[in-house]
Amino acid sequence: MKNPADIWKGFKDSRLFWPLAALGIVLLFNLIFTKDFFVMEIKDGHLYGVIIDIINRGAPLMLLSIGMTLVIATKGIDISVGSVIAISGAVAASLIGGKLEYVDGVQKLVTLVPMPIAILAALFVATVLGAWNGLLVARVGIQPIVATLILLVAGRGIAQLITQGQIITIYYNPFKFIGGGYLLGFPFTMFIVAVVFAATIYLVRKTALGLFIESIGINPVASRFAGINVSKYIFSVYAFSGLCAGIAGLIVCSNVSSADGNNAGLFIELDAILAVALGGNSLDGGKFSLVGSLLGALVIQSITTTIYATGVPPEITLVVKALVVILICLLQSANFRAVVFAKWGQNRGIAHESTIAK
Amino acid sequence: MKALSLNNKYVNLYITTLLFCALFALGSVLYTGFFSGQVLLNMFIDNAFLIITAIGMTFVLIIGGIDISIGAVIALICMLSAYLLEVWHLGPLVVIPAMLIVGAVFGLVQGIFIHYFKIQPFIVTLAGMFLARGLCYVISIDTVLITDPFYQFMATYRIPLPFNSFISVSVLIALAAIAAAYYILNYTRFGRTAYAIGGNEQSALLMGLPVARTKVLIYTLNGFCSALAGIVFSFYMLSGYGLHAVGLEMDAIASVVIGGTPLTGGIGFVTGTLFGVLIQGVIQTLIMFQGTLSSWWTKIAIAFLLCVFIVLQRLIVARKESRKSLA
Amino acid sequence: GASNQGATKPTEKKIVLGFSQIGAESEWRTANTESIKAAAKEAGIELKFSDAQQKQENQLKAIRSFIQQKVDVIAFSPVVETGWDAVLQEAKAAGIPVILTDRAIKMSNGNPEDYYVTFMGSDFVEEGRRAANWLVDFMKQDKADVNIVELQGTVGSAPAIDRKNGFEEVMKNHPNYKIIKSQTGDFTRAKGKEVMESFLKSAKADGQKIDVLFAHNDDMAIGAIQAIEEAGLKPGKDIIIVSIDGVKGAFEAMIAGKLNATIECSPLLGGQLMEAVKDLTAGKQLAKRILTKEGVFPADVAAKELPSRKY
Amino acid sequence: MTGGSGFTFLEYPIHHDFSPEGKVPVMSSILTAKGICKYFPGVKALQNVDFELQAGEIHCLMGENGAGKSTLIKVLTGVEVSDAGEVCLERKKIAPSSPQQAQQLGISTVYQEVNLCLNLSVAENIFIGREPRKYCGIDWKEINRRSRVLLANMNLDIDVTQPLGRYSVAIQQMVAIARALDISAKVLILDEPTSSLDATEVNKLFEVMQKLKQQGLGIIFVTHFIEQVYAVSDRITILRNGELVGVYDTAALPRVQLIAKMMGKAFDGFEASIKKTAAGSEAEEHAGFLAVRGLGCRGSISPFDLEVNNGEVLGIVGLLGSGRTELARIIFGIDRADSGEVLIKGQKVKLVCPADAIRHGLAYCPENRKTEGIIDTLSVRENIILALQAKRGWGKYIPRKKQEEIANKYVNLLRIKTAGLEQLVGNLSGGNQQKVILARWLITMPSLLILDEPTRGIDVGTKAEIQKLIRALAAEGMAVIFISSELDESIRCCDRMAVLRDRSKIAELSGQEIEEQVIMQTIAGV
Ligand SMILES: Nc1ncnc2c1ncn2[C@@H]1O[C@H](COP(=O)(O)OP(=O)(O)OP(=O)(O)O)[C@@H](O)[C@H]1O
Ligand SMILES: Nc1ncnc2c1ncn2[C@@H]1O[C@H](COP(=O)(O)OP(=O)(O)OP(=O)(O)O)[C@@H](O)[C@H]1O
Ligand SMILES: [Mg+2]
Ligand SMILES: [Mg+2]
Repeated sequence: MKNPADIWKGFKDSRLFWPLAALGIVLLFNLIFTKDFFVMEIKDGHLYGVIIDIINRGAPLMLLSIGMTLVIATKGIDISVGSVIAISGAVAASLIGGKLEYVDGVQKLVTLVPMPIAILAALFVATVLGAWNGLLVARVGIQPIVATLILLVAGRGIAQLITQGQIITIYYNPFKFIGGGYLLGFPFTMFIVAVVFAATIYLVRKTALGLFIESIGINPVASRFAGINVSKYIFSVYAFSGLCAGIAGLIVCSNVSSADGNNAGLFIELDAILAVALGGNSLDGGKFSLVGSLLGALVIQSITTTIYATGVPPEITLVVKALVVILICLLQSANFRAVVFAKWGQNRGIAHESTIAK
Repeated sequence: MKALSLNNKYVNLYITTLLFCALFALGSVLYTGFFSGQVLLNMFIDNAFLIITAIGMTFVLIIGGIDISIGAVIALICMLSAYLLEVWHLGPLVVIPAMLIVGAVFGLVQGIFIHYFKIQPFIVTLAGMFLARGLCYVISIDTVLITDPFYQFMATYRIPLPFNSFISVSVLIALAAIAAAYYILNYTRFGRTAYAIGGNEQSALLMGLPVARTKVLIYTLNGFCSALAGIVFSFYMLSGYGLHAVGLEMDAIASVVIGGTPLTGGIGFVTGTLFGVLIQGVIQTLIMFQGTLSSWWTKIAIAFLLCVFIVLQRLIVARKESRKSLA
Repeated sequence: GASNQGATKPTEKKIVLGFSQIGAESEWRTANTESIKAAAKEAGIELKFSDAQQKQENQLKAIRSFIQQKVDVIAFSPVVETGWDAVLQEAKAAGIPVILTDRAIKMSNGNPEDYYVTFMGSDFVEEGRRAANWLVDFMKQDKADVNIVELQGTVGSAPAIDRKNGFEEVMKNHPNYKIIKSQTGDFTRAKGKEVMESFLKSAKADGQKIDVLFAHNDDMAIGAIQAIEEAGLKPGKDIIIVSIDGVKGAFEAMIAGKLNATIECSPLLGGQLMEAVKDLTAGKQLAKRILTKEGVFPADVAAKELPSRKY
Repeated sequence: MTGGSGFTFLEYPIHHDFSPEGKVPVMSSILTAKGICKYFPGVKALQNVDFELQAGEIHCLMGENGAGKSTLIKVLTGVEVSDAGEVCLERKKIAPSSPQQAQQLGISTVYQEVNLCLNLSVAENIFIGREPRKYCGIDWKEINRRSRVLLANMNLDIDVTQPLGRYSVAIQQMVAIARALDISAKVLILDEPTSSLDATEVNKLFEVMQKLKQQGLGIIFVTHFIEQVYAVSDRITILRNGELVGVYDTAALPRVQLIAKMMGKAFDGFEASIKKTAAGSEAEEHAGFLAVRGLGCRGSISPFDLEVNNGEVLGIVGLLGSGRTELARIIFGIDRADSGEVLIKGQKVKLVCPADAIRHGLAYCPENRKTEGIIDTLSVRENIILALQAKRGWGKYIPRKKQEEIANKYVNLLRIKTAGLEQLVGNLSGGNQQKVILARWLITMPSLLILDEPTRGIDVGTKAEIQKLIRALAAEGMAVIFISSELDESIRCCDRMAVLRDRSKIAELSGQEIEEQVIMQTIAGV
């Protein structure tokens, strides 16, 4: 059992192998082609470097992918997260207020509402919005993609309504800590992601929540018959996704010290879904891996950063991104590997023609 | 009993139609000039491309798949047509068939990835979307004007109808596409196999149906529809531009779903899809006639109307269904 | 009329203006909308406002619906130059004059000028030129090579293309100015910051020094300023920054000494537009091109200007 | 066909070609398989199995749950690709790579689970893939007409334009059979087609099978009902643990031996082992657990009264579609009742969803395991503990060790054949899936256990065990509602019976009345 070959095989068959491999390949590419990609230095008492940037910029995406993983595990989808990001940021910013005041040439820190309250309010609003999605999906029985489409459209309107279409700049410095601060030399966002991730893992793996969510995603009817309160869990999962988006919204907002109702989190839902899929999760629900999704988010952020670092012209960044995604997906596809590396995969089942004529 | 049960299959469709009429009536009461044939026809003229691409999407949703690349494919087709017409000076007789082939091949490749490599449709088409839009920018980041006389003719020619109203050629193309799709879905084995696959792919396979071929062909057909929509869109816009049709896939998906085709597959109506598009058209028209909403209120109002509509539809259907079991 | 407000007699039918706005993708655009709405109210013109959510399709629909509603004048800010042939022909056939704001159009057949009465608004290419000219002027004592990084707007969008072209047009005559890196920041602070972070690191890895940042709008510049500070450099000193638009935030940054100049691109054309509408309905001939009044604001005038900024 | 190693212990002489006289029925092998091996991770589903089917015979394929019957059928019809061995149809080597190809070659199959499309109409399910056409499209009128005829031949009169999903599993099964029968083929394969049919339907099916046999078709028939084997089959092939046991002439193989060969050990008979522990006296002292007054729902079941006592097994009998499943569902809170009330231990309760019912000590093992039972991509362990966990709520997670303990216990008790506790349930054989669901409910230790066709697709040996278990549970004081299409089984297990006809309860039988003749008469209403 302790045979290294066995361990390798077990690892290779595990769900996390290919997401890890994808991340490895992207990083390896950078090791070879991008100068100083892995260089880290200490600046102002904290770590500074490309890798730190990836973690920092990837934090909102990682948070979204955690919530999205659970939603997708129930056979749902949440395309409203980008709008929730915008709303959460807008709420926080408008509560904290946007006024630059100097007293004797020193900037005065003003808030309309104490920051903790503003943060809680933003998270509360985000959770309520998630719950609204949950209500439409679980109680009214609307298709998830359409139910969340409503909030995708309305949400951005609401965010703009809150900001009156302006970018609200936050001059209150402590707020900057959330998205731009450092703790023990590491970005604070890393700790936020770690806490949310650990809490979620605990909830789904150390309680029966994970089992119920997976079961609902695979066969909702049978789950109901087994005594699981299906709509309750579906509802909660959307609310949780809203909360995750809310936290992500605070990070995005704090990082640039401003709330932009128009552009914050624009199209990020696609990246979040992509992250979940690149993490080896099925978009048809069922078994899920949170670590995988986190890896998926890191892969996406690494690709983005790599594109910037290698100076790909903006006109062709999309093409490059498309090709990389296709490549990673192909690598993850067992069927593709079976075709290309014929000997690696074993042919089984309907989709295969060959073998029998030996 | 029988008459009722026949109705049941189309409950969703009837309700969609009814609610459409209600919305239209609401507009007519509220705003002067709303109640006119041309307002209705404009919904067709302005949404011809959406109707066509939504038809392709209907097929894809029926087999339980999804395609989010269509907006980008439409942009690519426009850009490519413009480029071939204006820079290579090819004639429309060459360009239009070539574009249809490009679209179909694009769909075919996506279908192969989805079926044979078992990559999830959402992801394949997401990559397809990046690729198609990226290719637009590779061709040109600026807009390319189409000056070809045939395209201009198609863009500006108005087929006169009685009562001083008119439609464009694109509307005819869209209507023809609906008729063709209706025929394919209801009267060909290919169409029926699509429903079977959506119902249960494994079962369809065990029933001896050509699952692989049908699935790949459906994505090809969808690519073809996107290309056709792209051509109609280039008649509409007379230009190629990388930012054309951004987010169109969501409009198309919403139209199809509103029209009674769920994302879970196995059920679907093209006529429903038509009404799904028109519902969105009427919502937009309502807001345009209203004419005082700020940008954000516009968004909120669109979403609100959509929400009211979907919830109503859902509740009525749910009630009908429960009543059915009582009958 | 003599005095605008008093002149509208109750019996006289109110002028109806249909205006199709691109959307609310930035605060600049919002200021533009506000200006038009306020001006219409003040001028006693009934405004039919339609927001296209950044989609040309929606603008076409809006213009069609204006024709259906038989408005007196149609005005719109085209999302792109092309694609207006059919709808403008319909407007012409219906006898409704059209005013363009922000951007000119191209037509595949015939002269576009036949289809609109006037075009008012800023000239994006000129803004790019002004940014470049200001920079060359500001750096004139510097004869050595100047390394510029550029934060572009959304790929394919009109301001991004035009501002880039205008900037490069001037720079052609100054071979010692080099654009060493250029990437899109999607006109947003967040992306501007992210891309700038990357620029700083890769420039360092390549052993280059960034002297100047040219951002296609102020927001990206504001985002980039944060990235520069986090990298331990002084924005405005170690790296000269010039951007376009002239939003409030840019003035604040200039006061703090972090931004060197902003090129105004004024969204406040409401008054001019209403003027034109009135002249039009009064049967006056309009100039084919009406320019908005805009300036260049270097950092030293920022403190004085800030209080008067409306957006 | 020269005797390979696998043929040495064949006890039945194989006829080659036809006899010179030409009068004796022509016996020629139509489908042969040689040396078939099929391995799944951790499971040897088939090992060097030979099989031979002759034209004009009905050939039973027998074996315990998980013996490899369905897998063999899947290999024959191209659903699974074998790891070794070859398949010949009429002496020509074939390698069907998909069911479609198998169908084109003339092999028509009904797979074990109903593999039809529930969203399509009944008629379409029968004809899809070979629709009659008119002008240039599908001729819907013709399809509906012909399906009506086909189903009428099987005594089924239903609206063929309705989606198939509206109907019960039994009906779905018959539609699947109708489809297979209508495909004019050389070989017909039926994998447990009768698992939820009752006697009348089965007889009808057998008539049709005999007719096809006369026409020279080769028919492979899989069932766990020993009676049915002897009623129709000519020969029997027995599999055990993926290996071939032998091929026998049905007439020459006594039942006891058949079972012994399937199980690999002597079987002490099932009739004797089940003794109704307390048919009369003891049961009286048990209190009534559940009482139902006038519960009903328009269109699904008319109001009925029902009482179930602790320690008693109450059978529900009736014909196909008589509303047995509906009765169970309404009690369990799956369907909402529009009249009546439910009393548990004399207390009025409202059961609006299964979770409520479970909280009150009810359990319901549904009839359709594929759509309502298994969670197919979860493991055996997870499937087994699911209901118990749901009952405890999400917070009180059963520790992994404990889960394994419980699951192991029931895997052994019900003899669930699985490669391990972490095997996905979807990979188990049909019968074993059924056992997993049974286990799921048994471990919740309910006060009232509702079993709807609990032994569907379960082999003889285990069936007897399960029946014993049910009696034992009742003896311990559990109340049981037992629904089964197999009358024998009901008679064996039940203390009391409620009889349904046309969706209403028409009678209750107990004591001496529980006897085949009486029940049949009550059902028929004579
Ligand atoms: N896809 C699969 N993956 C793993 N194991 C499988 C798979 N399919 C079948 N098996 C295993 O192969 C064995 C044979 O299964 P099969 O379905 O052929 O049994 P069966 O004889 O039809 O039983 P039953 O009477 O219960 O239907 C079982 O142990 C089963 O667990
Ligand atoms: N012979 C039939 N004719 C018409 N409809 C039927 C018939 N049999 C069943 N049905 C339909 O199937 C549905 C399910 O019936 P139900 O499951 O209650 O029957 P059941 O008594 O449990 O029989 P079984 O489980 O043996 O099929 C019913 O709602 C009914 O619509
Ligand atoms: Mg089986
Ligand atoms: Mg039943």
